[in-house]
Amino acid sequence: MAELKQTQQRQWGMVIDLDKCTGCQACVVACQSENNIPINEEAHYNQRRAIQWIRVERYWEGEFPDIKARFMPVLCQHCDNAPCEPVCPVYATYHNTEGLNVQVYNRCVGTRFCANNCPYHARFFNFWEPAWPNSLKNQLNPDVTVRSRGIMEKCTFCVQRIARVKRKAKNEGETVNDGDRALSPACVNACPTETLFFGDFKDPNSTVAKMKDKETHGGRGYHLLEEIGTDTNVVYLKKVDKHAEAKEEVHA
Amino acid sequence: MLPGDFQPSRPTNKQLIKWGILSLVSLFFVAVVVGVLMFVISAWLGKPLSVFGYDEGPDQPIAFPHTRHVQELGLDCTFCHRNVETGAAATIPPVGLCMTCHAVAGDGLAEVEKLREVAAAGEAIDWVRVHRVPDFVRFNHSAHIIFFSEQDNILSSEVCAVCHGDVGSMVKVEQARYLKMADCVNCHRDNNAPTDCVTCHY
Amino acid sequence: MQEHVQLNSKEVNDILLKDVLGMPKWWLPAVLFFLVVFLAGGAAFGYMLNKGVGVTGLNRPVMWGFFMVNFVFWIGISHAGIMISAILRLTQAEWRRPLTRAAEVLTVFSLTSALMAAPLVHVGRPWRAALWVFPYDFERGVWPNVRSAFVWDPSAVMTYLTASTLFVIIALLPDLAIIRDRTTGTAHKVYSLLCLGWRGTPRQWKLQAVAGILLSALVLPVFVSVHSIVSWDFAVQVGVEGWHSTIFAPYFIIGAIHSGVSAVATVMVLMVWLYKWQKILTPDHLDAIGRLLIIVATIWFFAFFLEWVFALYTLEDPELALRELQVFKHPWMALFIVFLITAYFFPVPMWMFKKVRRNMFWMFVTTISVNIGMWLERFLIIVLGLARRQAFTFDWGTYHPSMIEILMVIATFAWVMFGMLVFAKVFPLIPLFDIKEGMVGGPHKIKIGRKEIPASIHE
Amino acid sequence: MAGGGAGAAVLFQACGVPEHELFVESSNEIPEDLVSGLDNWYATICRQCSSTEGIVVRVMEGRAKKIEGNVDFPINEGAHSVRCDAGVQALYHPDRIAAPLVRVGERGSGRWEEISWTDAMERVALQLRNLSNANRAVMVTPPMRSYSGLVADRFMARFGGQYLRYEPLETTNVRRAVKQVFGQDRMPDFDLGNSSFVLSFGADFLNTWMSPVRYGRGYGRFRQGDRERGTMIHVDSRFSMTGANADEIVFIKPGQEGILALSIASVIIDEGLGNASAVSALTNGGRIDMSRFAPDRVASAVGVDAARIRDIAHQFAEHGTALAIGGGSAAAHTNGYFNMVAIYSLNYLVGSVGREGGVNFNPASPLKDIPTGASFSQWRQLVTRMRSREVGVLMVKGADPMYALPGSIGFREASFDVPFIFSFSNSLDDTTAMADLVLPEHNYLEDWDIVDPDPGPGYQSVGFQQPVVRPFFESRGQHLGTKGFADALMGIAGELELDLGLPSTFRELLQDGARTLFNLNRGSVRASDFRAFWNGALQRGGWWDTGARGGNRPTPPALPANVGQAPSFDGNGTFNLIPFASTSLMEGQTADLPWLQATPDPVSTATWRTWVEINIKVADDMDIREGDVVRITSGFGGPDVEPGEGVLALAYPHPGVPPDVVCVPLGQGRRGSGRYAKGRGGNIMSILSPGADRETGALAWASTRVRIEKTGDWVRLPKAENTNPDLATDEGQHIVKITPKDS
Repeated sequence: MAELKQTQQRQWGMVIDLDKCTGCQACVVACQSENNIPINEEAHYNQRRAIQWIRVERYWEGEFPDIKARFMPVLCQHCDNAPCEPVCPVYATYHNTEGLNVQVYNRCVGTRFCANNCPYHARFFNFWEPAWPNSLKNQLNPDVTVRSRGIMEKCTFCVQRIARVKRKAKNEGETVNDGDRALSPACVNACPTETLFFGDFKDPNSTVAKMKDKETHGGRGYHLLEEIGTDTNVVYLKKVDKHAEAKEEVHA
Repeated sequence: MLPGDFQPSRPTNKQLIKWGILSLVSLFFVAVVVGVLMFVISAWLGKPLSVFGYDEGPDQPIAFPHTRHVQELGLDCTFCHRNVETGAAATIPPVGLCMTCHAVAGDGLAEVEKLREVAAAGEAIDWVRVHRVPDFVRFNHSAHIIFFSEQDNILSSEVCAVCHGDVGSMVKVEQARYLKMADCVNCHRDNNAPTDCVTCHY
Repeated sequence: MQEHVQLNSKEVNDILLKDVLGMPKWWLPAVLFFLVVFLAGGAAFGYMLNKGVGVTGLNRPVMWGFFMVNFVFWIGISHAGIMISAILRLTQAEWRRPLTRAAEVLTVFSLTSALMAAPLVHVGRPWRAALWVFPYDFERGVWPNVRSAFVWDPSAVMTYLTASTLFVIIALLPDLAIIRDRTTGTAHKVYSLLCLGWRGTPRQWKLQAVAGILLSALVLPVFVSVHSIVSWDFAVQVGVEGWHSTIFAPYFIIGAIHSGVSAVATVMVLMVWLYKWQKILTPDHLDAIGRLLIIVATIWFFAFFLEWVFALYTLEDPELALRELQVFKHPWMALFIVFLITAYFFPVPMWMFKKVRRNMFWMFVTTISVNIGMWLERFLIIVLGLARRQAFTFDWGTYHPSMIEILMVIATFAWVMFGMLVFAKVFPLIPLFDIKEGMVGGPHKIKIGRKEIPASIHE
Repeated sequence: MAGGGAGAAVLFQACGVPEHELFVESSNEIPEDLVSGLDNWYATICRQCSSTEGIVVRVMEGRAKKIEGNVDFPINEGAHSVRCDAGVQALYHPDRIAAPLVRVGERGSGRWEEISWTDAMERVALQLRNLSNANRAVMVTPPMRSYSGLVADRFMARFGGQYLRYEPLETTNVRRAVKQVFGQDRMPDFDLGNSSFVLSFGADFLNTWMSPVRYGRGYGRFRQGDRERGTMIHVDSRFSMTGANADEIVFIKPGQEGILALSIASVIIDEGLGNASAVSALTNGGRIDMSRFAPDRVASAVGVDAARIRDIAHQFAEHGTALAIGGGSAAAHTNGYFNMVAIYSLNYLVGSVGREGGVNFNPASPLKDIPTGASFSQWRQLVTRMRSREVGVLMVKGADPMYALPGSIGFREASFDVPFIFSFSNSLDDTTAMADLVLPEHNYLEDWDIVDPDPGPGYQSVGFQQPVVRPFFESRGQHLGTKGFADALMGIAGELELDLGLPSTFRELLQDGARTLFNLNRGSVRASDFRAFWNGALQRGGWWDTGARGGNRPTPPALPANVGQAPSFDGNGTFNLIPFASTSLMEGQTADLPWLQATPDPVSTATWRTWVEINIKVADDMDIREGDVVRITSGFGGPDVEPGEGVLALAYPHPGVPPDVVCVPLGQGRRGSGRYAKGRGGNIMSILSPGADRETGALAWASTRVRIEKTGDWVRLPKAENTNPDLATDEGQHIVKITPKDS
């Protein structure tokens, strides 16, 4: 992995500032709309099979009246040492040269091995055939494969947008611009509070690389479940709560 | 268990004939199964075998002769398939584009009359698809056209033949290349194009 | 052996071929019953194929449930065959003789059951499972991922299945010739074909014996690898803390032997009850199995204990959470208690008593109990490993099997019973030649300490 | 290929695998030739909710695919709310009405027949023409600050009927208070981004209140901008999403927000922390005795510690720029207007009126003819008129009063006394279902308009809405399909030979408006000729002038002498009921869209159903578990809801709700609105008490007291959170890491 990381040209990643996230769910629906995610019906929630490539988790802290709710957007962390990758028997998921953890739908047989092994629960299985009324199919994004049942799916960092921008840049002889909104995933563009930042960690001038550099060295940056050693490409910035007790940081 | 229990006997002539016929019948049966399997497998891997007309292109609602338009009139591919240099799809021209010429040209030809009827009714033509990749494949025409035309320093319309064969000489368009994944991947390897799955599948 | 009734060849033939050449009254209804149950499971599978995996109770995060539990369970049962035939053969345990075939046949059918459960039934798109099981995909340059334990699973299981089938066939040849000689018409022709021209010449006997020993030796690594690989399905998962343990391979193998040998004992009791073979399957055999089981069960329990020590020693939150879930949370708590009692604390003390070891009924009860316990063990490892309270308590989930899953699990049991019964109708379930061979050598005994135990003969 | 496909198909047909899975692995049935074309992004305006957000819509081969925020547009600056994205589902909704419908069965029976537009317009015109008195026509729309609103306004003005604007959770009290305190007709802009302290009362402004995306933009900068991290204290009687994001949430007894604000003011005044001139002005030169609001005297009444009140007052006064915002349930009491006056007056004390980081004022729109009408609350009079058959024709557009008016007002029952109701609507919502004639309108993605954002960004701005796709039902021909509301109304006016004093078509009207802007020759779009201006404005999605800011800083008016009244409550129970707008469904306007139904509530994460938030300990005492069906009764109800029957909702034991409060989201419990909304959950509005604000008469929708009882049924509450009874907590902070200091 380390060699691959050095030779690859790009390293797409995200920075999520938890101090800004309000839990408004705009990213969730934006993702749903962009990526042809099936409608999560009531039964899907009851069966715990709802599909949300990005989801906002809410954790309680304390008791009434000193109660706090913490919001946390969680999506595929595109780990460099992804636990999901080595377990897939058919190579339906693998790491590409741009740091993306890719899911190849047509290859997937649906063993769900990867989903078990994902510490972030970022992988979603199509237990049912997705059903849209015919007229709603007009809205489906033609750039994204419509997954049938029996297939694992997860956040792709909107790879179709990256591909489109890269193709356009190549055809027109330009370079891929870090701040290009056409490049950013749908969730990043939707976020009202600018909680999410997307870019190339390999490009030292990109916003995310600068933020990562600044925040992971003594700042608020951390990786989710860092102790597992998955080496994720999503950097979270700690929530600031001036009433919180200063927690002792344990670094291994 | 005593040794010598088993006494093999010589078959009679009658038995031999019976067995002979039986084996012939089973041989025939096996041959049929193998033939069918070969057809299915070859169809699976590439184009169907060229028997019973399985390799021919489909009949179109209006018999559009590419030969006439390309070879005799010298039209460029991109004249009708306008989107091919800029977009994912080459796009079939709308009826209106046909009518720019056929409003006047081609009087008396049965197929042109059909076209005019369709145009007058304001309908579209349900062309039968010849080349098709599955839904989970994101093929982009523009990327390929630009790559080959720059690499080989040729016109866009000369690139089309790489995959589609010499459509200009086809009366009925047929699939020239297998267009299976192996075909794509081999070509990508030969041309140093990315073979990352996510190039085409997302 | 002490209570061994001396039989002559004819009596052995009569006893063991009675139900091959004839048909007990209960046979047809029983076989039909199991067939119907199996077909009901097949119908459930058809329904699932049509509707999708959604008809199961699986969810996020419990993506593996009854099917995977069943897969591991049947792989475990299958370890009986090699344990009895190969290991006991190589260690020259005399008492194995009447049990070998039943154990091997049980292996074959439980392996097919396992194969049904894992690659075929439980994947989302079974029609594409070939991509996983067979690396046919030359042209695209995309091969199966050899890093995945799931690629090694089918190959290990298939190798094991092939070896076990060969084992059964080789041991069957002399017996088939005997049946051939006692049948007429079509049956005669079929048996003639099947026995591959066995004439009982010294050369054939020699080859058969050598093949048996060779297979025994060659299959041993497979025996170890199959369940190791199955355990890797779990042990390599860093994402599931409860599974991520180095003890898993030996723990799974010894657990498999525990459940497998118990299952053989159960089958043995059933053979005595159903086919009245008490003259051949004597309490001596049960006694021997019972002693073996005490050892196996205790090693298994030690491995189980070690796994807990490994888990608790680190005092990591996720591990503690899993153990808490297993031991203190309803309804898992009840399952855990049942598991402990049935898998160890009930049977093992019982086996300490000679009276129990030599009693058909009590051995039946205790060995069945072991398998109930071992099924629960797999359930508690697999499902609770996934349903554990983990860092993302927001996504914490639970699991309830659906009727479809329950039906399909029952169907695999019916399939094994159906297979065994049909096999017993067509072939002798106890190797005639082996029994006779044992008789030729006579009941040898050797003294170890103060004890006299049945000795082996040289083949 | 064919052979293989066919072979496999035959093979799997027997197993029941749908053939298409073997072949294309997709249920996307759009012909590929159509979908793989070029995409375009068109700028327009989102009309899914009342805040005006600029959006760009991705259109491919005539189909709208994706909605994103318009980066240029000043209100939302490229972001958008959860509701915006679902606009495409409204456009392609399977139950959208595709042609004018006329009722054939009993009223409300749901039997309809399609008729042509010509026929429909003639029928409407006939009904209007036959009215004995023009005053007997009533039109109800949501507040529309747009040219559509202008057409409606002009139509009713010229025709002579009554024009009512309706919003389910009224903002009348806030707007009246803003008028009183700041002397403004328009909602001001709150400059959160530059503020260092925000004190909010009841307003769920990050979620649903007023212009949440704009506030969200500001909130992001407020938290982690280029200045010091701001502090936010939220005062509320329920645990709202905004409260969850505050640094401190202060739970207060319902309706006491104004008194708390006055108490804070009294501390500031007492300790001389505030702006002296403002103090003097507000207290009318000391004539208003603020000492009766001293923390020690009001602490027990408002339910907040005196020390804490002082602490809040200190924080409020001692931060550089502090901002006080009020609204939502704080404004929905019988003393709501006074609450709002007290709260907004606080801004004067710390001098944050009309300055950066404070309250900024929106200037008047450059388009003078856009109506500024706010919601109007004369529903009781209207019902009386309907009952006495004084209303002959009821016209409804995009509003659903039969759904969201309290049942006790009896609007739905009274509608049986109205001879003719017609409705402009996309879907058969509750009101439309009772209509005699349904005129299907264009979706906003198919229609033109010019919109005046309210609240605006603090400077003049205008949003241009353009059709990004051709009408979806265009294929049904010109006699069927849908029509734009304004076009249709102008058509009816034509039938009636009514002179609206407007150009003949709506588009010309819009172009006249645009010409006004063009002639200003300033702002974001300037062009040498009008055509270029028009195209430029459409391309950018609007016109705005950052230089044209709000007028003079207002001087503080004295507090009304009777400010500080206690609220009164009505109902038969002990729990204060606080209804709240759902994050995704708002007050039910977007309940028909499956994406929004499936969007989890931020705090409870519940979806698809109506739930009731009860304090977790209280629920425990009452032996109520999550998913228990509880009956909520208030003693009120309408003809449809027997008072004893109440509303059924699923219990959600909530760790953050005060023990004496229950909260229920709005949006569900609809009788119509298509397959995704119909018959789902309960409508809490139906059992509200008809209480009203003493001053403004606005509906006091948070002043009902209810009783909660278990029915014994249990239904699983569909939610994104785990289904186990344990609360999702992160004890070791493994997931959400917290740091006490900003880095």
